Amino acid sequence: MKTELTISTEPIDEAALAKRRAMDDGMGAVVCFLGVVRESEGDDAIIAIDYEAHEEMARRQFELLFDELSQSWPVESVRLVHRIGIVPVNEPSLWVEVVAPHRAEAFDACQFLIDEMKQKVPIWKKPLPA
Amino acid sequence: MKTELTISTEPIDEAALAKRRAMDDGMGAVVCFLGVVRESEGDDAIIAIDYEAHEEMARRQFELLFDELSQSWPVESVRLVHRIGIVPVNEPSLWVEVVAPHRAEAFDACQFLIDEMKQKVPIWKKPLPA
Amino acid sequence: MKFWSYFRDHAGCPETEIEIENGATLAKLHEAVCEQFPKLDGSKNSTLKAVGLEYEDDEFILSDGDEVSFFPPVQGG
Amino acid sequence: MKFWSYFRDHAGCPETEIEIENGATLAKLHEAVCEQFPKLDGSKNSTLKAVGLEYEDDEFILSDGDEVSFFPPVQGG
Repeated sequence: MKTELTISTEPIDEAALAKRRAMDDGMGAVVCFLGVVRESEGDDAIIAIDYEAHEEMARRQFELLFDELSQSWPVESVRLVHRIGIVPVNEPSLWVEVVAPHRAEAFDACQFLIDEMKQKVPIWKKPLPA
Repeated sequence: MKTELTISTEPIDEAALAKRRAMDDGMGAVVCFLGVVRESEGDDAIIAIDYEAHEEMARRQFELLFDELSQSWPVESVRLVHRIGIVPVNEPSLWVEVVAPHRAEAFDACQFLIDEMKQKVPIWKKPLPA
Repeated sequence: MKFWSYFRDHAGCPETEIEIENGATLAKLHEAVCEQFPKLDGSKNSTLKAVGLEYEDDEFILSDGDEVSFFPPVQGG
Repeated sequence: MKFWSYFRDHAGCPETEIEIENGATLAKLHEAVCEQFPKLDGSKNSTLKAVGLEYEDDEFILSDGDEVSFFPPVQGG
Protein backbone atom coordinates (compact mmCIF):
# COMPACT_ATOMS: atom_id res chain seq x y z
CA MET A 1 0.00 0.00 0.00
CA LYS A 2 1.28 3.47 -0.88
CA THR A 3 1.10 6.02 1.91
CA GLU A 4 1.77 9.70 2.07
CA LEU A 5 1.62 11.66 5.31
CA THR A 6 1.96 15.42 5.69
CA ILE A 7 1.88 17.25 9.01
CA SER A 8 2.44 20.90 8.32
CA THR A 9 1.36 24.44 9.13
CA GLU A 10 0.69 25.11 5.42
CA PRO A 11 -2.93 25.44 4.28
CA ILE A 12 -4.26 22.26 2.68
CA ASP A 13 -4.28 22.53 -1.12
CA GLU A 14 -7.01 20.13 -2.24
CA ALA A 15 -6.65 20.89 -5.93
CA ALA A 16 -2.92 20.18 -5.89
CA LEU A 17 -3.52 16.95 -3.98
CA ALA A 18 -6.16 15.84 -6.48
CA LYS A 19 -3.85 16.63 -9.37
CA ARG A 20 -1.03 14.49 -7.93
CA ARG A 21 -3.23 11.42 -7.58
CA ALA A 22 -1.98 8.47 -9.65
CA MET A 23 -4.15 5.41 -9.41
CA ASP A 24 -3.89 1.98 -10.93
CA ASP A 25 -6.35 0.91 -13.67
CA GLY A 26 -7.79 -1.68 -11.29
CA MET A 27 -8.96 0.94 -8.80
CA GLY A 28 -12.59 2.04 -8.91
CA ALA A 29 -13.16 4.14 -5.80
CA VAL A 30 -11.71 7.24 -4.21
CA VAL A 31 -13.07 8.55 -0.90
CA CYS A 32 -11.87 11.91 0.37
CA PHE A 33 -12.67 13.48 3.70
CA LEU A 34 -12.10 17.07 4.72
CA GLY A 35 -12.37 18.06 8.37
CA VAL A 36 -13.06 21.77 8.57
CA VAL A 37 -12.82 24.10 11.58
CA ARG A 38 -16.32 25.14 12.71
CA GLU A 39 -17.34 28.49 14.13
CA SER A 40 -18.01 27.09 17.59
CA GLU A 41 -16.55 24.66 20.10
CA GLY A 42 -19.29 23.55 22.41
CA ASP A 43 -21.20 26.76 23.17
CA ASP A 44 -18.35 29.14 22.47
CA ALA A 45 -17.79 31.09 19.29
CA ILE A 46 -14.24 30.75 18.02
CA ILE A 47 -12.18 32.25 15.24
CA ALA A 48 -9.66 29.44 14.84
CA ILE A 49 -8.20 26.32 16.38
CA ASP A 50 -4.54 26.12 17.29
CA TYR A 51 -3.45 22.52 16.68
CA GLU A 52 -0.44 21.13 18.53
CA ALA A 53 1.18 17.84 17.58
CA HIS A 54 3.79 15.60 19.16
CA GLU A 55 4.93 15.35 15.60
CA GLU A 56 7.41 12.50 15.75
CA MET A 57 5.05 10.32 17.74
CA ALA A 58 2.13 11.35 15.50
CA ARG A 59 4.07 10.11 12.46
CA ARG A 60 4.80 6.83 14.21
CA GLN A 61 1.17 6.36 15.25
CA PHE A 62 -0.12 7.16 11.76
CA GLU A 63 2.34 4.60 10.40
CA LEU A 64 0.93 1.95 12.75
CA LEU A 65 -2.62 2.81 11.67
CA PHE A 66 -1.68 2.64 7.98
CA ASP A 67 -0.21 -0.83 8.61
CA GLU A 68 -3.37 -1.94 10.35
CA LEU A 69 -5.52 -0.53 7.54
CA SER A 70 -3.50 -2.30 4.85
CA GLN A 71 -4.05 -5.61 6.63
CA SER A 72 -7.83 -5.18 6.74
CA TRP A 73 -8.67 -3.72 3.35
CA PRO A 74 -7.29 -4.05 -0.22
CA VAL A 75 -6.46 -0.36 -0.37
CA GLU A 76 -4.02 0.88 -3.01
CA SER A 77 -3.15 4.17 -1.41
CA VAL A 78 -3.77 6.39 1.59
CA ARG A 79 -2.82 10.03 1.67
CA LEU A 80 -3.36 12.12 4.79
CA VAL A 81 -2.63 15.76 5.51
CA HIS A 82 -3.06 17.23 8.99
CA ARG A 83 -2.57 20.94 9.23
CA ILE A 84 -1.20 22.14 12.58
CA GLY A 85 -0.75 25.56 14.13
CA ILE A 86 -3.55 28.09 13.75
CA VAL A 87 -6.32 26.96 11.40
CA PRO A 88 -9.04 29.60 10.89
CA VAL A 89 -12.76 28.80 10.90
CA ASN A 90 -13.98 27.45 7.53
CA GLU A 91 -10.53 26.11 6.59
CA PRO A 92 -9.67 22.40 6.61
CA SER A 93 -7.41 20.93 9.28
CA LEU A 94 -7.57 17.39 7.91
CA TRP A 95 -7.64 15.87 4.45
CA VAL A 96 -7.75 12.09 4.00
CA GLU A 97 -7.91 10.15 0.76
CA VAL A 98 -8.33 6.41 0.32
CA VAL A 99 -8.10 4.70 -3.09
CA ALA A 100 -9.39 1.14 -3.39
CA PRO A 101 -10.84 -1.24 -5.98
CA HIS A 102 -14.40 -0.89 -4.68
CA ARG A 103 -16.56 1.64 -2.92
CA ALA A 104 -17.45 -0.18 0.32
CA GLU A 105 -13.84 -0.86 1.28
CA ALA A 106 -12.78 2.69 0.47
CA PHE A 107 -15.50 4.12 2.74
CA ASP A 108 -14.81 1.63 5.53
CA ALA A 109 -11.05 2.13 5.48
CA CYS A 110 -11.38 5.92 5.42
CA GLN A 111 -13.73 5.94 8.41
CA PHE A 112 -11.55 3.45 10.29
CA LEU A 113 -8.53 5.67 9.79
CA ILE A 114 -10.25 8.80 11.08
CA ASP A 115 -11.84 6.99 14.05
CA GLU A 116 -8.50 5.51 15.09
CA MET A 117 -6.62 8.76 14.53
CA LYS A 118 -8.97 10.47 16.96
CA GLN A 119 -8.04 7.87 19.60
CA LYS A 120 -4.34 7.50 19.04
CA VAL A 121 -2.54 10.24 17.18
CA PRO A 122 -1.09 12.82 19.58
CA ILE A 123 -2.57 16.03 18.23
CA TRP A 124 -4.49 18.49 20.41
CA LYS A 125 -6.76 21.44 19.82
CA LYS A 126 -6.76 24.81 21.50
CA PRO A 127 -9.81 26.82 20.40
CA LEU A 128 -9.15 30.55 19.96
CA PRO A 129 -12.23 32.45 21.21
CA ALA A 130 -13.89 35.01 18.94
CA MET B 1 -30.34 21.98 1.50
CA LYS B 2 -28.43 23.19 -1.53
CA THR B 3 -28.18 20.75 -4.41
CA GLU B 4 -26.32 20.78 -7.67
CA LEU B 5 -26.70 18.06 -10.25
CA THR B 6 -24.72 17.69 -13.45
CA ILE B 7 -25.26 14.95 -16.02
CA SER B 8 -22.91 15.56 -18.89
CA THR B 9 -20.49 14.00 -21.33
CA GLU B 10 -17.73 16.38 -20.17
CA PRO B 11 -14.85 14.94 -18.11
CA ILE B 12 -15.27 15.58 -14.37
CA ASP B 13 -13.08 18.46 -13.21
CA GLU B 14 -12.45 17.77 -9.52
CA ALA B 15 -10.23 20.78 -8.97
CA ALA B 16 -12.83 23.16 -10.40
CA LEU B 17 -15.54 21.56 -8.29
CA ALA B 18 -13.41 21.89 -5.14
CA LYS B 19 -12.71 25.53 -5.94
CA ARG B 20 -16.41 26.35 -6.29
CA ARG B 21 -17.32 24.92 -2.87
CA ALA B 22 -18.80 27.52 -0.53
CA MET B 23 -19.63 26.18 2.88
CA ASP B 24 -21.14 27.78 5.94
CA ASP B 25 -18.98 28.40 9.02
CA GLY B 26 -21.05 25.85 10.94
CA MET B 27 -20.03 23.01 8.65
CA GLY B 28 -17.22 20.72 9.73
CA ALA B 29 -17.22 17.80 7.31
CA VAL B 30 -16.92 17.26 3.58
CA VAL B 31 -17.06 13.76 2.11
CA CYS B 32 -16.28 13.29 -1.59
CA PHE B 33 -16.58 10.11 -3.56
CA LEU B 34 -15.18 9.41 -6.99
CA GLY B 35 -16.31 6.36 -8.92
CA VAL B 36 -13.68 5.51 -11.50
CA VAL B 37 -13.92 3.16 -14.50
CA ARG B 38 -11.87 0.00 -13.86
CA GLU B 39 -9.91 -1.98 -16.43
CA SER B 40 -12.23 -4.99 -16.26
CA GLU B 41 -15.92 -5.81 -16.08
CA GLY B 42 -16.30 -9.27 -14.59
CA ASP B 43 -13.58 -11.29 -16.34
CA ASP B 44 -13.33 -9.11 -19.41
CA ALA B 45 -10.74 -6.44 -20.07
CA ILE B 46 -12.31 -3.20 -21.20
CA ILE B 47 -11.07 0.15 -22.46
CA ALA B 48 -14.07 2.25 -21.46
CA ILE B 49 -17.68 2.22 -20.38
CA ASP B 50 -20.36 3.85 -22.47
CA TYR B 51 -22.95 5.28 -20.04
CA GLU B 52 -26.50 5.87 -21.22
CA ALA B 53 -29.01 7.87 -19.20
CA HIS B 54 -32.73 8.47 -19.40
CA GLU B 55 -31.68 11.94 -18.52
CA GLU B 56 -34.95 13.61 -17.69
CA MET B 57 -36.05 10.74 -15.48
CA ALA B 58 -32.57 10.53 -13.94
CA ARG B 59 -32.86 14.19 -12.90
CA ARG B 60 -36.26 13.56 -11.38
CA GLN B 61 -35.03 10.48 -9.49
CA PHE B 62 -31.95 12.30 -8.18
CA GLU B 63 -34.26 15.09 -7.01
CA LEU B 64 -36.37 12.57 -5.06
CA LEU B 65 -33.23 11.10 -3.48
CA PHE B 66 -31.93 14.55 -2.53
CA ASP B 67 -35.29 15.24 -0.83
CA GLU B 68 -35.11 11.98 1.05
CA LEU B 69 -31.53 12.68 2.10
CA SER B 70 -32.37 16.16 3.37
CA GLN B 71 -35.08 14.68 5.58
CA SER B 72 -32.72 12.17 7.19
CA TRP B 73 -29.52 14.16 7.73
CA PRO B 74 -28.66 17.80 8.51
CA VAL B 75 -26.72 18.18 5.29
CA GLU B 76 -25.93 21.67 4.00
CA SER B 77 -25.19 20.76 0.44
CA VAL B 78 -25.02 17.89 -2.02
CA ARG B 79 -23.29 18.14 -5.36
CA LEU B 80 -23.31 15.27 -7.80
CA VAL B 81 -21.81 14.90 -11.25
CA HIS B 82 -22.46 11.83 -13.41
CA ARG B 83 -20.52 11.69 -16.62
CA ILE B 84 -22.30 9.89 -19.45
CA GLY B 85 -21.19 8.74 -22.89
CA ILE B 86 -17.82 7.06 -23.24
CA VAL B 87 -15.72 7.20 -20.06
CA PRO B 88 -12.23 5.68 -20.49
CA VAL B 89 -10.63 3.38 -17.92
CA ASN B 90 -9.02 5.30 -15.03
CA GLU B 91 -11.33 8.31 -15.46
CA PRO B 92 -14.17 9.11 -13.06
CA SER B 93 -17.80 8.58 -14.08
CA LEU B 94 -19.22 9.79 -10.76
CA TRP B 95 -18.34 12.54 -8.30
CA VAL B 96 -20.42 13.09 -5.17
CA GLU B 97 -19.84 15.63 -2.45
CA VAL B 98 -21.75 15.98 0.82
CA VAL B 99 -21.17 18.87 3.24
CA ALA B 100 -22.52 18.55 6.77
CA PRO B 101 -21.84 19.79 10.30
CA HIS B 102 -20.26 16.51 11.42
CA ARG B 103 -18.37 13.61 9.99
CA ALA B 104 -20.71 10.68 10.69
CA GLU B 105 -23.71 12.26 8.97
CA ALA B 106 -21.64 13.30 5.97
CA PHE B 107 -20.38 9.73 5.48
CA ASP B 108 -23.81 8.20 6.04
CA ALA B 109 -25.60 10.59 3.70
CA CYS B 110 -23.00 10.15 0.97
CA GLN B 111 -23.22 6.36 1.12
CA PHE B 112 -27.02 6.47 1.22
CA LEU B 113 -27.08 8.60 -1.91
CA ILE B 114 -24.79 6.28 -3.88
CA ASP B 115 -26.60 3.12 -2.71
CA GLU B 116 -29.98 4.55 -3.70
CA MET B 117 -28.70 5.93 -6.97
CA LYS B 118 -27.57 2.45 -7.94
CA GLN B 119 -31.13 1.19 -7.38
CA LYS B 120 -33.19 3.99 -8.84
CA VAL B 121 -31.49 6.37 -11.23
CA PRO B 122 -31.95 5.24 -14.85
CA ILE B 123 -28.36 5.11 -16.05
CA TRP B 124 -26.87 2.05 -17.72
CA LYS B 125 -23.40 0.82 -18.60
CA LYS B 126 -22.15 -0.71 -21.81
CA PRO B 127 -18.56 -1.93 -21.35
CA LEU B 128 -16.35 -1.45 -24.41
CA PRO B 129 -14.06 -4.51 -24.72
CA ALA B 130 -10.30 -4.00 -24.99
CA MET C 1 -43.45 3.28 -25.06
CA LYS C 2 -39.73 3.86 -24.77
CA PHE C 3 -37.13 1.14 -24.41
CA TRP C 4 -33.75 1.83 -22.78
CA SER C 5 -30.33 0.15 -22.64
CA TYR C 6 -30.32 -3.36 -24.11
CA PHE C 7 -34.13 -3.45 -24.08
CA ARG C 8 -33.83 -1.17 -27.09
CA ASP C 9 -31.84 -3.86 -28.91
CA HIS C 10 -34.22 -6.59 -27.79
CA ALA C 11 -37.21 -4.60 -28.98
CA GLY C 12 -35.40 -3.56 -32.14
CA CYS C 13 -36.53 0.07 -31.72
CA PRO C 14 -36.14 2.89 -29.17
CA GLU C 15 -39.84 3.66 -29.05
CA THR C 16 -43.23 2.64 -30.34
CA GLU C 17 -46.93 3.32 -29.81
CA ILE C 18 -49.16 0.67 -28.30
CA GLU C 19 -52.95 0.62 -28.25
CA ILE C 20 -54.52 -0.97 -25.20
CA GLU C 21 -58.05 -0.92 -23.77
CA ASN C 22 -59.14 1.93 -21.55
CA GLY C 23 -58.32 1.51 -17.84
CA ALA C 24 -55.68 -1.15 -18.45
CA THR C 25 -52.91 -1.60 -15.88
CA LEU C 26 -49.18 -1.39 -16.40
CA ALA C 27 -49.09 -5.20 -15.96
CA LYS C 28 -51.49 -5.56 -18.86
CA LEU C 29 -49.34 -3.31 -21.04
CA HIS C 30 -46.28 -5.35 -20.07
CA GLU C 31 -47.97 -8.51 -21.34
CA ALA C 32 -48.94 -6.83 -24.59
CA VAL C 33 -45.38 -5.59 -25.06
CA CYS C 34 -43.86 -9.02 -24.42
CA GLU C 35 -46.22 -10.50 -27.00
CA GLN C 36 -45.23 -7.92 -29.58
CA PHE C 37 -41.49 -8.07 -28.69
CA PRO C 38 -40.86 -11.68 -27.60
CA LYS C 39 -37.18 -11.02 -26.83
CA LEU C 40 -38.27 -8.86 -23.89
CA ASP C 41 -40.16 -11.75 -22.30
CA GLY C 42 -36.97 -13.29 -20.84
CA SER C 43 -36.29 -10.17 -18.78
CA LYS C 44 -39.89 -9.85 -17.66
CA ASN C 45 -39.23 -10.25 -13.94
CA SER C 46 -36.36 -7.78 -13.82
CA THR C 47 -38.03 -5.13 -15.99
CA LEU C 48 -38.32 -1.69 -14.39
CA LYS C 49 -41.35 0.34 -15.43
CA ALA C 50 -41.88 4.07 -15.35
CA VAL C 51 -44.74 6.30 -16.40
CA GLY C 52 -43.43 9.73 -17.27
CA LEU C 53 -40.50 10.25 -14.90
CA GLU C 54 -41.80 8.11 -12.00
CA TYR C 55 -41.55 4.43 -11.24
CA GLU C 56 -44.95 2.78 -11.10
CA ASP C 57 -46.00 -0.71 -10.11
CA ASP C 58 -48.05 -3.28 -12.01
CA GLU C 59 -51.37 -2.04 -10.58
CA PHE C 60 -50.93 1.45 -12.02
CA ILE C 61 -53.89 2.37 -14.26
CA LEU C 62 -52.76 3.85 -17.56
CA SER C 63 -54.33 6.88 -19.19
CA ASP C 64 -54.47 7.93 -22.79
CA GLY C 65 -51.14 9.42 -23.89
CA ASP C 66 -49.05 8.12 -20.97
CA GLU C 67 -45.40 7.83 -21.88
CA VAL C 68 -44.22 4.52 -20.51
CA SER C 69 -40.56 3.43 -20.22
CA PHE C 70 -39.35 -0.13 -19.82
CA PHE C 71 -35.74 -0.82 -18.92
CA PRO C 72 -33.37 -3.30 -17.26
CA PRO C 73 -31.90 -2.80 -13.74
CA VAL C 74 -30.02 0.48 -13.52
CA GLN C 75 -26.22 0.63 -13.22
CA GLY C 76 -25.19 4.19 -12.51
CA GLY C 77 -21.98 5.12 -10.77
CA MET D 1 9.55 13.58 30.83
CA LYS D 2 7.65 15.64 28.33
CA PHE D 3 4.27 17.20 28.91
CA TRP D 4 1.94 18.04 26.00
CA SER D 5 -1.13 20.21 25.45
CA TYR D 6 -2.61 21.60 28.70
CA PHE D 7 -0.52 19.17 30.74
CA ARG D 8 2.36 21.52 29.93
CA ASP D 9 0.46 24.37 31.60
CA HIS D 10 -0.52 22.19 34.56
CA ALA D 11 3.08 21.08 35.03
CA GLY D 12 4.37 24.59 34.39
CA CYS D 13 7.07 23.30 32.04
CA PRO D 14 7.30 21.38 28.75
CA GLU D 15 9.83 18.88 30.08
CA THR D 16 11.78 17.79 33.10
CA GLU D 17 14.04 15.00 34.35
CA ILE D 18 12.81 12.61 37.00
CA GLU D 19 14.93 10.17 39.03
CA ILE D 20 13.21 6.97 39.99
CA GLU D 21 14.46 3.61 41.28
CA ASN D 22 15.74 1.01 38.87
CA GLY D 23 13.06 -1.28 37.40
CA ALA D 24 10.19 1.04 38.28
CA THR D 25 6.99 0.83 36.24
CA LEU D 26 5.26 3.58 34.31
CA ALA D 27 2.57 3.57 37.05
CA LYS D 28 5.24 4.32 39.65
CA LEU D 29 6.57 7.18 37.55
CA HIS D 30 3.04 8.52 37.16
CA GLU D 31 2.66 8.67 40.95
CA ALA D 32 5.99 10.44 41.33
CA VAL D 33 5.00 12.96 38.65
CA CYS D 34 1.64 13.67 40.28
CA GLU D 35 3.39 14.29 43.59
CA GLN D 36 5.83 16.70 42.01
CA PHE D 37 3.14 18.39 39.83
CA PRO D 38 -0.07 18.20 41.89
CA LYS D 39 -2.14 19.91 39.17
CA LEU D 40 -1.69 16.79 37.02
CA ASP D 41 -3.30 14.59 39.65
CA GLY D 42 -6.84 15.60 38.67
CA SER D 43 -6.34 14.21 35.15
CA LYS D 44 -4.68 11.05 36.39
CA ASN D 45 -7.28 8.63 35.00
CA SER D 46 -7.39 10.19 31.56
CA THR D 47 -3.63 10.60 31.17
CA LEU D 48 -2.12 8.94 28.09
CA LYS D 49 1.43 7.67 28.52
CA ALA D 50 4.05 7.02 25.88
CA VAL D 51 7.65 5.85 26.07
CA GLY D 52 9.53 7.09 23.05
CA LEU D 53 6.95 7.07 20.25
CA GLU D 54 4.83 4.18 21.54
CA TYR D 55 1.94 4.02 23.95
CA GLU D 56 2.75 1.87 26.97
CA ASP D 57 0.59 0.71 29.85
CA ASP D 58 1.12 1.05 33.58
CA GLU D 59 3.03 -2.25 33.87
CA PHE D 60 5.75 -1.11 31.47
CA ILE D 61 9.21 -1.31 33.13
CA LEU D 62 11.25 1.83 32.59
CA SER D 63 14.92 1.87 31.68
CA ASP D 64 17.54 4.50 32.25
CA GLY D 65 17.19 7.31 29.74
CA ASP D 66 13.64 6.48 28.56
CA GLU D 67 11.86 9.52 27.19
CA VAL D 68 8.37 9.47 28.61
CA SER D 69 5.45 11.63 27.43
CA PHE D 70 2.29 12.34 29.39
CA PHE D 71 -0.66 13.99 27.71
CA PRO D 72 -4.44 14.39 27.76
CA PRO D 73 -6.80 12.58 25.35
CA VAL D 74 -5.90 13.36 21.77
CA GLN D 75 -8.11 15.52 19.54
CA GLY D 76 -6.82 15.35 15.99
CA GLY D 77 -8.99 15.98 12.94
